Amino acid sequence: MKFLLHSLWLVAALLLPAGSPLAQTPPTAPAVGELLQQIPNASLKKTGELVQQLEQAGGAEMRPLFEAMLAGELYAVKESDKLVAVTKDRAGRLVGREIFNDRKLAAFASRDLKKIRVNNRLRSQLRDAIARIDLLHGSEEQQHAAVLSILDDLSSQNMRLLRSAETAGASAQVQEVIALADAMVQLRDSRVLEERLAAIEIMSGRLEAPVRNQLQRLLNDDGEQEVAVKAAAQKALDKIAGRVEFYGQMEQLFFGLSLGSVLLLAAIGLAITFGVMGVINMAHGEMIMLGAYTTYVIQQLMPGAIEYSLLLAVPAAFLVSGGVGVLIERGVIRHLQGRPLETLLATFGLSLILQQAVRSIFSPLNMQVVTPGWMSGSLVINPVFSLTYNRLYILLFALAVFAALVAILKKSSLGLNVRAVSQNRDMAKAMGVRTELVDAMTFGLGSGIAGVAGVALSQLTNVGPNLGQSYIIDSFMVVVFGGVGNLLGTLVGGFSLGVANKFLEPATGAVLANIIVLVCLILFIQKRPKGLFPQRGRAAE
Amino acid sequence: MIRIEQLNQKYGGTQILWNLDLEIERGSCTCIMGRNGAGKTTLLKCLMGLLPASSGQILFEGRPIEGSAAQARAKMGIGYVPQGRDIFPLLTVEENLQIGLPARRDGLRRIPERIFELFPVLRDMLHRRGGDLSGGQQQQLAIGRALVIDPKVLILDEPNEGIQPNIVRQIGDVVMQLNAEDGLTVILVEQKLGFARRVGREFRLMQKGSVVAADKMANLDDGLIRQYLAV
Amino acid sequence: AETIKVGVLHSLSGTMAISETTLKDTVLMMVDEQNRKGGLLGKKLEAVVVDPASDWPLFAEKARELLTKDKVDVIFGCWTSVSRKSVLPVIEELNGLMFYPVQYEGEESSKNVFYTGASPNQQAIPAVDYLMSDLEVERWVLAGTDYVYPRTTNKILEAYLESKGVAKEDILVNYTPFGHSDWQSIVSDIKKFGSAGKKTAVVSTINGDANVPFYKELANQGVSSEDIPVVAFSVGEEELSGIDTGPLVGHLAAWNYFQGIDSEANEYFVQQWKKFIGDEKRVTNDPMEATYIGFNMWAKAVEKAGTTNVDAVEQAMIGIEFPNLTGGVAKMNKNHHLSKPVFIGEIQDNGQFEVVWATDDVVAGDAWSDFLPGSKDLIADWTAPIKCGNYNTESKACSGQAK
Amino acid sequence: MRRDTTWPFLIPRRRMVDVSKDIILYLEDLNVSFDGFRALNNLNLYVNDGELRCLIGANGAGKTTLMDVITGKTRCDSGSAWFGQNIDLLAHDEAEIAQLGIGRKFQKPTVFEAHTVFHNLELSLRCGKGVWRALTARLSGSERDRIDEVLSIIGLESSRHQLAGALSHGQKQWLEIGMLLAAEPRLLLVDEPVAGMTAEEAERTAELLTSLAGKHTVIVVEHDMEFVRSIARTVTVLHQGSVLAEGTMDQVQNNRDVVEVYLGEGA
Amino acid sequence: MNTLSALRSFGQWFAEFRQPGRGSSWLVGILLLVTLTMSAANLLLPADSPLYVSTYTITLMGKYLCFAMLAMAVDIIWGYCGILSLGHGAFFALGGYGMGMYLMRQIGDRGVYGNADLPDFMVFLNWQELPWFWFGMDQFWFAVLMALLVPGLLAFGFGWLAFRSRVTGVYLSIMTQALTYALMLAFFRNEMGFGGNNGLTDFKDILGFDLQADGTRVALLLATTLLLVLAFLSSRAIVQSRLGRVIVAVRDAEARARFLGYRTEHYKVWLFVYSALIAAVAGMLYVPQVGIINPGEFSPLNSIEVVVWVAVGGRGTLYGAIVGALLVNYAKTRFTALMPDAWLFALGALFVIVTVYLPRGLAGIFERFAVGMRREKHGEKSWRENSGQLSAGEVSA
Ligand SMILES: Nc1ncnc2c1ncn2[C@@H]1O[C@H](COP(=O)(O)OP(=O)(O)OP(=O)(O)O)[C@@H](O)[C@H]1O
Ligand SMILES: Nc1ncnc2c1ncn2[C@@H]1O[C@H](COP(=O)(O)OP(=O)(O)OP(=O)(O)O)[C@@H](O)[C@H]1O
Ligand SMILES: NC(N)=O
Ligand SMILES: [Mg+2]
Ligand SMILES: [Mg+2]
Repeated sequence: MKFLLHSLWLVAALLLPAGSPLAQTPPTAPAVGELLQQIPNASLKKTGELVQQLEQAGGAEMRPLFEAMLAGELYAVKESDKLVAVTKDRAGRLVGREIFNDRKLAAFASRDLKKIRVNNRLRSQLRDAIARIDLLHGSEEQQHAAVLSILDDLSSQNMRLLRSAETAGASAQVQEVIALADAMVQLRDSRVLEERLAAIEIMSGRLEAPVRNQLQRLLNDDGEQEVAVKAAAQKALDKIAGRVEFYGQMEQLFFGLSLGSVLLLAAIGLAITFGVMGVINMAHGEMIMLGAYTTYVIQQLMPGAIEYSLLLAVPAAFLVSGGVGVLIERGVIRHLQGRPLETLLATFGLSLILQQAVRSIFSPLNMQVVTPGWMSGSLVINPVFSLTYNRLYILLFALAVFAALVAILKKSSLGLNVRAVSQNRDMAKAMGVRTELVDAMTFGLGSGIAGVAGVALSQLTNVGPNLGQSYIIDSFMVVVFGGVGNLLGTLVGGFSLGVANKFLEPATGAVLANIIVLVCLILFIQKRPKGLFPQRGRAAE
Repeated sequence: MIRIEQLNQKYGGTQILWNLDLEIERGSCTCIMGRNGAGKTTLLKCLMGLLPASSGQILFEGRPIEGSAAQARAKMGIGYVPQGRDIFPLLTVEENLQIGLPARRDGLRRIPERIFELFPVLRDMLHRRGGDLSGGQQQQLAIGRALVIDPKVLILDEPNEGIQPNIVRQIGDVVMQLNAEDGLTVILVEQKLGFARRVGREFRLMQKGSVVAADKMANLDDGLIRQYLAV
Repeated sequence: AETIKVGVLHSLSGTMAISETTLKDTVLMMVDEQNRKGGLLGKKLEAVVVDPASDWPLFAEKARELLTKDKVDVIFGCWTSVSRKSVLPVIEELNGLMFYPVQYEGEESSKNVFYTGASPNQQAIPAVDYLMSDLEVERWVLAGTDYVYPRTTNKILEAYLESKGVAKEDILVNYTPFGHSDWQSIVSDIKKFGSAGKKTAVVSTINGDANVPFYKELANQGVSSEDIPVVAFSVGEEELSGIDTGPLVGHLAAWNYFQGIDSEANEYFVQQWKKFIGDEKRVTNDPMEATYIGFNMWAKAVEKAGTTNVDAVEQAMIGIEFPNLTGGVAKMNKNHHLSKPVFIGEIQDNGQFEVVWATDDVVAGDAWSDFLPGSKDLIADWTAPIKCGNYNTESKACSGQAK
Repeated sequence: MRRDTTWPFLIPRRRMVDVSKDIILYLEDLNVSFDGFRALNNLNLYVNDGELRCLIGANGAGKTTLMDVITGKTRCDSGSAWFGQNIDLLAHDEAEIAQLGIGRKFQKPTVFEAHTVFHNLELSLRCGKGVWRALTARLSGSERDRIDEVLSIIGLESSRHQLAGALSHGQKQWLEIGMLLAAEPRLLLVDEPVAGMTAEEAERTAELLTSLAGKHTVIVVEHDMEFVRSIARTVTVLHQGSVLAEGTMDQVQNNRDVVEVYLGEGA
Repeated sequence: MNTLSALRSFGQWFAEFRQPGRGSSWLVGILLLVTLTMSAANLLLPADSPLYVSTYTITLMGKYLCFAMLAMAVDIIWGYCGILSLGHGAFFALGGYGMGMYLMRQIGDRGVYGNADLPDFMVFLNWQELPWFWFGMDQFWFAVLMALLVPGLLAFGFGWLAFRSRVTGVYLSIMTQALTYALMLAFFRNEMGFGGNNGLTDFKDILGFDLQADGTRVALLLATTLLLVLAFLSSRAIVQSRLGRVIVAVRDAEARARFLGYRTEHYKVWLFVYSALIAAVAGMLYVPQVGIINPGEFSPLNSIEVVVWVAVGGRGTLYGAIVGALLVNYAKTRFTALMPDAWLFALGALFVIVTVYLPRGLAGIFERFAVGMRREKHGEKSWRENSGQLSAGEVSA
């Protein structure tokens, strides 16, 4: 049967008119066609072998095939066993294209296609193959990445590849890594003491993991007799360790600030509804949750524009949560004027209702919020220190939200009115302040900001009915720690709790770090019973 | 200017004001007096709209206002200086003054100079928190604050409580000046006879929630005082 | 009674609703299906649903309510081990019957409970075998949520790995609290641990909600499945439906069922589920299959016993076989655990799993782990003459049964 | 951190104040500042036992702050404050100072709003203030009489079962004075007692305070000059945190400085 | 004028009547009557009798009463002293753990591993020996002592620190929340030796009586009732004594109370400890009846829920707290069975409606009912609104 198909294909290939894609860009060796032909029906193991043969036979031209395979876009048309790359378009249709020339094909029905299975092992094989191809033919960046990945496996074959890349005229950056690879090989293979010491000199202070590992192995190797080499290796390793340690601290600081920014975002809306207005707002978490769900809905509404969805989600979430906030204020909170403790009870009830409403409308499952490309991945500063983009953007975003809020409260009359109303409602009325409007606007603002926080959190964690509950306790803690009614306190409070947590964590583990921070918080409040930045003056007594 | 008819007010079950009638003429300076607990503060709060009346009518410039909220009354031109001053303690002096600006009918959005002319001390204190001022300064601020909304009627509830003598004098002068020069109608609750006599031109005596006597200040004699003010 | 009552004891609110609501719906679907087939013993089935609200004492209270007030004939319920532990005394006291459909740590076998989820030897051990043999993993991160299932599983795995000659310093164990959401430091540690030049894998017993932020952090810090694969025991299709799986392709999970496995029965089941729930995008998962098997086995056992009497059904259950959705046949063993096949799947970008490895044969669920010192001599056997859940093969007695 | 950690039942009952030198209050070199603002500035003040001393001074001169220091509410930056010869006030907290026999009426009347007038007075009675005592305390006949007596003095007999929260401003003033009386302190600090009272009432208050002098020592702060004149024997004038003048009413009234900063021309 | 003076004198009578807690002896009567009847109906009647009360109901009632006791503990400090504790679940749970440890030790070698020295969870996590803090817990008296001592000392330590430093208002509330949250995280840790997330369960008997037996369950219910009544009476005695008045005084004007010579921090500390002890007793009674104690009981949301019960019932009245706890928990039981998918809507709506329309909780209606004097009720309300303003300042300050 297989044989039959095979021969049929061969015949077909021969009979194909000149316009046939394969005929137009024929893979260099005739063997390639045959290998390709085998892929659709190969086992995973067999596919691995095929890939290896394809690389040898087809060389750089196989890159699009490998890429498609790696991305899981490689399919075979069931009828013909012809290989195509298939992706989904915005409308969710399956569109195919020729592998080797990118020509568009008609849309497919999923039942006509068979996916070419790829597993983990195959994927790393493909990646290696692509790296090898890129080393010679890729862009500078691809080359750089390729050389780095080769450091792990300095086989003579790979070294030959490096050589040819070098002669093909690599950039300085690539040259440098190639030199490093050379040094590593020298250290490994050379018998000449000077050469080896020179190699270690080059390796010293490098942060690439294979360098460290090689040096470490060398130190652990009892077979290594050369004392000078060992001493030099130790020195080099110490230097590396020093730098790694430094970047480790930097990383921790970033982690801490990032955690702090999350705390700040979660707490900042509460700093208004609770801190300024005095409403013990147990539904604050649910306002965050609504913001996150708004993000989800926006992404559902515009599946083609995921990249911009967050930009749209921020104002949308502000409006949704803010609107709900205004409704809550008008419907419930307003009736509790002067009974601040009772707001706890009502808003607790509201939080239950909102949670269950979300469960009824969206199902109790987590919703999938996609991370846009520009928020994925990380800013690599060096092999041991990189900043993840989502955290970085959220950190900046938190600061921006904070600044905007401070501006609103300081510059607009709303800020002044809110403070006046919270200090003496009757007197504010007597001065012509529309206290009801101010209340609604303020609560709306605090809720809206919580919604905006929800947009950010949707990029970090689950978008589900329990989202709000996981932040409510931390939020209150941050606001109180900073000093109720003081926005700057919330900022400092959030960041210091975040950083403290992250610096403790390596030593104690996440749970214990959390416990220690809580206990310290309790003790701290004994020293400063009104938080970090207490209200001063006799009026505060 | 202001006419109150058959006003009744209750704190829940306890009735405080009983069928109270009161008339204040435009440009007058009326002093309301009565014993502790007679209901003076309650009356002023009803007038300002901070307490709901249970029945009765309040006319301001001929229009009934008992249905409108306090903020609306402020915009109509009723300025209020409450007993105990009620400065916004955490706002600066400047902010305390700015609060009332949007309520002005003439659209002015700057603190009028006139206020600093009347109370120069406020200019020096502009950036200090209201709550940190001394009692006398707070009182001046409270009056200044009420003047910011450019009122037609100024209501003062015991403005001299806890104020040093020279400032009491000063406040008296200012009130008289406002009344005489700016033609502001003034309603003043005052316990101290001396001050009342000096500043007020009319008086109303209250007892147990009703106005029991009303006349020119000159006619406030010992008999009335003994009857309604002595313990 | 005119109907046979089926109690459903799954949280519909609180933290566990996210997982358990699906199982409630599954049971309702099974009840519907059975009724369409004419019910059982000529009677209709009637589901009694209560909400224990992710509150453990409430689980016990609700179990008691189902058994004494509603007089249900069987209960399908619980997800977390603590909820099961909470209802266990009640079920035993009132001689109820419960089917527990979730993978768990083992170390238990009750006369009144049938465990249709995987025990560690049906999930964890095969997964580690796969990583060791196929991916040549030499360094291990055992990351879990700090509760009994991960603790026990990791204890078992540590013992197992050590027995396979893995050095202590090649094992990193890490526990995090429930709902942990800030994984920056831990992922960074994993990265460091994995950069020592040996192939490293993460064995994750991280619970439900903590997974989304965990995988997001992995993806963002650039830990790809080729560098450091993660094999999870608590991440199924449903969990993936809440994650953008693009960056996770290639990470692994070990289960006894995947939605993507081709079989006629499975196709029918998936279609039936989508129709029942009214959502084309809803997925199926392993605990659903476990519920499905448990329910059908119970139905078979009731028919075999000709009654819903708990003791009769319990005895009838043992030895009952029912086809898996993935092909092959599941069998209820004497220890109240199932024999089932084990699959390792790789996450695909459509949120489904691609099976990359499967056991040749079914694996019998082990109530007592052979790798824990306290339990290696224990077995469970609910047939005569042993008839107990913790028979010590050394002392030839049932511990703790001296009533 | 507080310096003592002694439980009330370990403290010797009611230490007697030693006034053998006839001076009950020594305040020396007191300094208090708030955020750099000097509220009290090297203040020195001595008060004789049984005296009725009037304290006047501009708004913000530091009168209330001075009382805060005496009663332990505010810690001073430096200086010393002795009650009689033997008791260092700075070493005690508010409750202890109150138990030593210093009573205080606040500028803004403060009463227990959720309690009736009667219970407000009961709580003020001079008796053990420990937790256990409070639990077992029963009102004795003489205590009941004392409360009735105070009620009639402050004119609130008819309001005895009214909640204090519902009293008017002036009534609260009276109640607070009543609470002071019930506590029978050795030294009374009275901050602006007649604010918001009618002239008539002020007169009664004056009588009351005068009658208390002798057996008790009374320090009165007041801005109502008529009232001060009616009770004053010695008057101390504070200005910007220190004593500006001290003497009889006449002396003070004719002091140029005092007239300038406080009384104003023509007062 | 005549009506006025009549009103006045009525007001006087009412003010005296309204002394906290007075006139609520009926509650004790009803409680005793109901539980005794239920017990008799459970033990004496055959199971098929229409009047038979099932063991399920008995256990449920027992659980409610434990919650009622906890609610009362919260009310004593919140309603009367103005200390809003958002962490009282901590004391409840600690009491519960004390009892749980005792019950755990009573299992002896009847655990699944048959290890007489170690509880099951220790066996399978390879613990070699009993941690020191488990010693003596097999003695009932010692366990009870510990179950009181530990929460008592914790409350004392926390209160001593906090009240001495004059931590008040929301700062205090959030710190109590931090306390219980920290304890929750700690008890979740398996290294703590309290069974981690699973907690303690699978109890067999108490004082030698089989926990599964109807007789034991009835006895536990009766014991709970009795202790609740005792706690109620002693709390009422406290709030009616001068101590109670000092406490209310501290709530409304702490500085004033201090200047009258009251060491207010001592009052607060002792009251806090007293309240914590009641919570601990409630926890001790709760565990054998529900059969499990786990760190979830420390969850801050649980503690907040207790506050909600009190608010629903009416804070500042002891019977209100009890009624609130009973009502909300009964509603929860019913709703979770009647409308498992929508009960949160109902419960949430209940909370919102109670706050908006019943400012003083159920006790408010009751008082209106009992007194029948709407006017007086309003009189008080207006005052309360004012005092609300005061505490608003306290919250935002
Ligand atoms: N919030 C309140 N609730 C109940 N009764 C109140 C309330 N406020 C005031 N009262 C009562 O109303 C009466 C009148 O009080 P009001 O404050 O108007 O008196 P006043 O004439 O201003 O007295 P004063 O000169 O002392 O300021 C008093 O008897 C007082 O007890
Ligand atoms: N807690 C505080 N924080 C900041 N400043 C304060 C504080 N307490 C008092 N002051 C300031 O100290 C000064 C003295 O205040 P104090 O209250 O003692 O004055 P007083 O003499 O009692 O005035 P009055 O007659 O108005 O009551 C004032 O300027 C006041 O603003
Ligand atoms: N059994 C579990 N997964 O808790
Ligand atoms: Mg008044
Ligand atoms: Mg003063």
